[in-house]
Amino acid sequence: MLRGCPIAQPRALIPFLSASDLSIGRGDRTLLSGLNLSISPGDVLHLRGRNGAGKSSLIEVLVGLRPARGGTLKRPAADQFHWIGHRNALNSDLGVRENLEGWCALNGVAASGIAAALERTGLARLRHRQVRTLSAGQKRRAALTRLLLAQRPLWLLDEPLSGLDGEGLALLGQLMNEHVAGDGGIVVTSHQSLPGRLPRVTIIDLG
Amino acid sequence: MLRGCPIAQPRALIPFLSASDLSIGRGDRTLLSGLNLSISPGDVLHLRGRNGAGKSSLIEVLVGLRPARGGTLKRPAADQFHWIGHRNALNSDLGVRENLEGWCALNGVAASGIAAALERTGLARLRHRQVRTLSAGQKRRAALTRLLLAQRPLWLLDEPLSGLDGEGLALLGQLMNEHVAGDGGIVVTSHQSLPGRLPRVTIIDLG
Amino acid sequence: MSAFLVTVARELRIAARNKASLLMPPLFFAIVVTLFALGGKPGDPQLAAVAPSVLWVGALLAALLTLDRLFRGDLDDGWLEQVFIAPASPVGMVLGKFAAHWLLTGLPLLLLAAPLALQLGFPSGAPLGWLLLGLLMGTPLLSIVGGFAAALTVSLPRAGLLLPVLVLPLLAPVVIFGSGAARAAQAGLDASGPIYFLAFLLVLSLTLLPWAATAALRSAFD
Amino acid sequence: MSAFLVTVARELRIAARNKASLLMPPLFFAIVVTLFALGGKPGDPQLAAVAPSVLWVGALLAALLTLDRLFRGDLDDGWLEQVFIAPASPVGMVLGKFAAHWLLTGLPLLLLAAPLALQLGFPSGAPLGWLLLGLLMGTPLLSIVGGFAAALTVSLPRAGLLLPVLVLPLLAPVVIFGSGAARAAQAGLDASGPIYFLAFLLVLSLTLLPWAATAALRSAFD
Amino acid sequence: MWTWFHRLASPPSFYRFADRVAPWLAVAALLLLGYGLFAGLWIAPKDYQQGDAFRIIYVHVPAAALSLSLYTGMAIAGVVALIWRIKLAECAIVALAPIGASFTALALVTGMLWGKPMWGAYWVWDARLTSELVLLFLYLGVIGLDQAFLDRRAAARACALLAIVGAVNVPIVKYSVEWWNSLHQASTILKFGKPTITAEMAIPLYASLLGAYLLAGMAALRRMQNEVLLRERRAGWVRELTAV
Ligand code: HEM
Ligand SMILES: Nc1ncnc2c1ncn2[C@@H]1O[C@H](COP(=O)(O)OP(=O)(O)OP(=O)(O)O)[C@@H](O)[C@H]1O
Ligand SMILES: Nc1ncnc2c1ncn2[C@@H]1O[C@H](COP(=O)(O)OP(=O)(O)OP(=O)(O)O)[C@@H](O)[C@H]1O
Ligand SMILES: [Mg+2]
Ligand SMILES: [Mg+2]
Repeated sequence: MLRGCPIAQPRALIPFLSASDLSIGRGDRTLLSGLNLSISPGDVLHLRGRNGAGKSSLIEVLVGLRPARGGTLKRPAADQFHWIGHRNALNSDLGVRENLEGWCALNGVAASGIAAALERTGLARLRHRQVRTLSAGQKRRAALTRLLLAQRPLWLLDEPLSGLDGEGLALLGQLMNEHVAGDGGIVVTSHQSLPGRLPRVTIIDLG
Repeated sequence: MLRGCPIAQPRALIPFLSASDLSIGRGDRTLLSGLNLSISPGDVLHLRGRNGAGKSSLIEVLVGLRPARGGTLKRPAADQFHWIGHRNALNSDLGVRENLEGWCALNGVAASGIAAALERTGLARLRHRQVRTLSAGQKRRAALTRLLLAQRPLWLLDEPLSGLDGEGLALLGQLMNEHVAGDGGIVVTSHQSLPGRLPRVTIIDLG
Repeated sequence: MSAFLVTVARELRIAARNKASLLMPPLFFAIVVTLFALGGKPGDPQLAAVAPSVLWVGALLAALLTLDRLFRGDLDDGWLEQVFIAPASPVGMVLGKFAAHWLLTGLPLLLLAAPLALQLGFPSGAPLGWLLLGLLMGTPLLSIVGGFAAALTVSLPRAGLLLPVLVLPLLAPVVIFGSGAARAAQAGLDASGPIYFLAFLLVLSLTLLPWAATAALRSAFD
Repeated sequence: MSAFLVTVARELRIAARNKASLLMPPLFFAIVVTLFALGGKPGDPQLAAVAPSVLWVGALLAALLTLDRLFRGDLDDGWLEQVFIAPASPVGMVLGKFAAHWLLTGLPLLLLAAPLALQLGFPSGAPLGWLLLGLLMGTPLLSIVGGFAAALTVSLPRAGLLLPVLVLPLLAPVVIFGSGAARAAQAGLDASGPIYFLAFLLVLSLTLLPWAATAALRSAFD
Repeated sequence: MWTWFHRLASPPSFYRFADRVAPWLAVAALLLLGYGLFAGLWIAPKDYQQGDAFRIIYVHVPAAALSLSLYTGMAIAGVVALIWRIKLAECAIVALAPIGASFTALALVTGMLWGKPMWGAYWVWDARLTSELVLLFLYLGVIGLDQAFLDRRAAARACALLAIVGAVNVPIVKYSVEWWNSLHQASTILKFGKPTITAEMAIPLYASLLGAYLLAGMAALRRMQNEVLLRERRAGWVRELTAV
């Protein structure tokens, strides 16, 4: 490798996140071990596996919520990735917009993009509705709206499709397409196949 | 019709549930109105519709959790149907089997079938695990196990596929097939298409 | 098995999951009594005079602190809905909740009341008997009336202090009569009047409140 | 905006959703004082003597009854996890929670303490000043120490009474010194000793407990 | 009669009915209260024991009587709302609570003001006074509960249940003076049979009592109208009404 000559290294080769020989456990069981992965710009990593294989646990390790049991992990900085877990992280007493405003403030992001983002995810009319009164799919859409509030290169999405209707699926596919086209990376778990036409999907089957 | 001659009426014509001119609302909005439906033995009613169309609300009205805003509704007796909602109705501090035992006792059903049912849904090894420590799909499987604990002619399932892996999907398809073959009826909401090869599916699109 | 027995068994099982939690009510009670004793002037000989109030307020607090969660978990995880569509009557479930709440907080406290009262210098013998009889009538009342208020507020987001604000006025008569009976007995007077009144309240609330609480829970689904 | 301000704003907003909930703390205190008065002999002229204890115990109770939910909702809906992966420091969030809890329960009490104390016959002037100064030091302590205990128990299924059992011994010194200062002032003695001690406790817990609570919350994810 | 009642129970006809009746109630209440208070505060003779201090009775007794009557009314409306599911009764519960709370507060304040000259203290922790304070808390509890719910029907149902259960306190307030040896004076005026008070004092008292009832009735009708409008804001007849 040519030291001191960064231009020689194509951009796509600097991974957002890489793990080698990772092992992951819950309670006193080891779920996964010897796992190697890396996500570079333009990559989509589709984690699959049976219920209980450890997909959610793996993502939680990747975002730093849970320590790995072994191996090395290079994680991006906190403002370099989005994570949407199983739970929507929406307070049911607050309105949709209020919830997103809180998230923006927490992340030091301008709240001015909220209106446009809600328009995109089809929640513009519901922006003042208490989250408590949303349907399951509407809540999921509200959670996914966060992806649009801040431009972050890496997305880690845990079952983002769950509860979405056909239109929601198409929308998410489109968002993922755009993100990847803009040199973003995505790690996503889903039992369904991914919507949209993503160019470079690597499927990792956790068994 | 020949009165006093029940044999003349084919069994399939007595519906488990029928509604006419039903209207349904949440808060001060009316979601659906003028809805007619009926489920007879062997029928599968697949409710579809965009997020927030009112599928879950409709099912909750059908099971009697929520009053209809108008119309007439003939509902089956409490021990004639199963209802599995968005939420799993599992206490996270109790074990899987304990949870199901509680359900059996509440419904006056023998608990002896639990072991076999858990075997079928693939949770036999996890029967003593606290529900808190299950993965999302494992929880959903535990909720669906109830369908096997009591033979009830009508099933009302709200997004039963959510969170299930491929094997779980196949299993659910098989269960629904068997149920319909045994002259049961099913009302199910799902954004995905239904698994299994169900003979008589009516799709109702709520818009 | 009726919804009543199912619910009692279930609640006790959940409590048994966390064995240490069974020791909490008596521990809490003992701490409150100690705090009261400390809050007064140290070494006050008049502790015996306030003993009934201290015990009753302690019981009230122990009930209050656990009431908030009585139905909340079941509402959140969807169990409550399953109970309401089940063939069994939901009133049985509500009664079971009340009974389990009493078994887990009222009863331990009742068992501990005698030693604590003596500790505070409350006279043993007949007065103690009246004090305990009052608590025997009154602690189920705390569970029932408090449980009713918990059902009323279960679907509210920030009930926070609303639950105690609803419960305390409703329970004020219970505490007044209960500690009144003990004080009367302490003073050598007849304590049966307030006790009869407590018994009357107990019967009244046992016949009415489970239904009222069930109605409140049913309306929580919307 | 830092996690601290975000959290305070968020909590106040949630509270403001239900305007009536803002009135609950004063109402709660009024009821507690009434109950105390009722629990004692009717028409007891010695209420003034117990005024400090009543106010302090009332503050403790208001804190206890609202602490259980301090972090639970955020843990259940996944917000807590979002805070921990955000660029901002989670300690700010914890401090914000403590501050909002104090604003919503401690501050109203503080504002109400003077009229309530006078109502109970507590002498106005310098003694009242000491009482209020004590509460000014002590109510944040209740929120901080109590909030730490809430963080410790947030992931426990049936924390119920565990939280108060943890909190009460930790807070007993606060209540004892706080009401001690007021009683000393009432008796015309120097009350500055206990107040200094409260101030010391406040500084100590403000520097240590937010970090301890953050660590406790982090371990709640597993 | 029954059909008439049914027709009245429908929100639009109630609204029009209330619109017609409320002004008359207001006028009658004004006249009665005006006479009662004027006659009581200026014309009636001084009490031989209490001097002028007794005149507060013309405010205190009506306020105290209404505090109890309104709670009873609220509980009855609660029963009606729960059993027959009549919307108007639901509106009545939430409409009556703030009125009752105000009268209770007024009874407490006038009682305290009266207590200072009579008993030498604004407040004593005696059974009547304390149970009246508990009544205020119950009213405030109903108001708080009402405010806490988003859905109006759910709010009304919860308030109905609380109002009914809280009704046990009403007899305690009413008979506290007999059950405990209270400082407060026993029932004399509001007892059936012979009142033990001279006619010159009594007639203005009855006038202001009746006036207070009419005033409360007027306020209740108006508040119920508001509640009806709020609940039916999407209905056609309300749209028509607000369009004018
Ligand atoms: C805060 C203090 C007080 C409260 C809460 C209070 C409350 C009440 C209540 C609830 C009633 C019953 C109304 C009814 O039966 O419908 C009442 C009646 C009355 N109160 Fe008071 N009161 C207070 C102080 C006083 C004082 C200081 C006096 C004068 C010494 C007084 C004189 C009366 C009289 C004369 C009646 C009418 C009794 C009757 O003949 O029925 N009250 N008050
Ligand atoms: N408590 C409530 N108050 C007011 N509106 C509500 C309430 N609950 C739900 N809604 C609204 O009612 C509509 C129907 O909700 P429902 O949950 O039945 O939808 P759904 O068809 O099941 O949607 P999904 O596909 O997302 O599950 C939604 O638009 C929702 O916003
Ligand atoms: N707190 C815990 N203690 C012990 N085991 C746990 C705990 N939490 C989860 N597990 C176990 O860890 C395994 C992995 O769970 P995880 O949620 O990562 O699965 P998943 O692959 O996301 O499954 P799903 O497809 O159902 O979402 C499961 O077998 C689960 O039972
Ligand atoms: Mg998962
Ligand atoms: Mg739905």
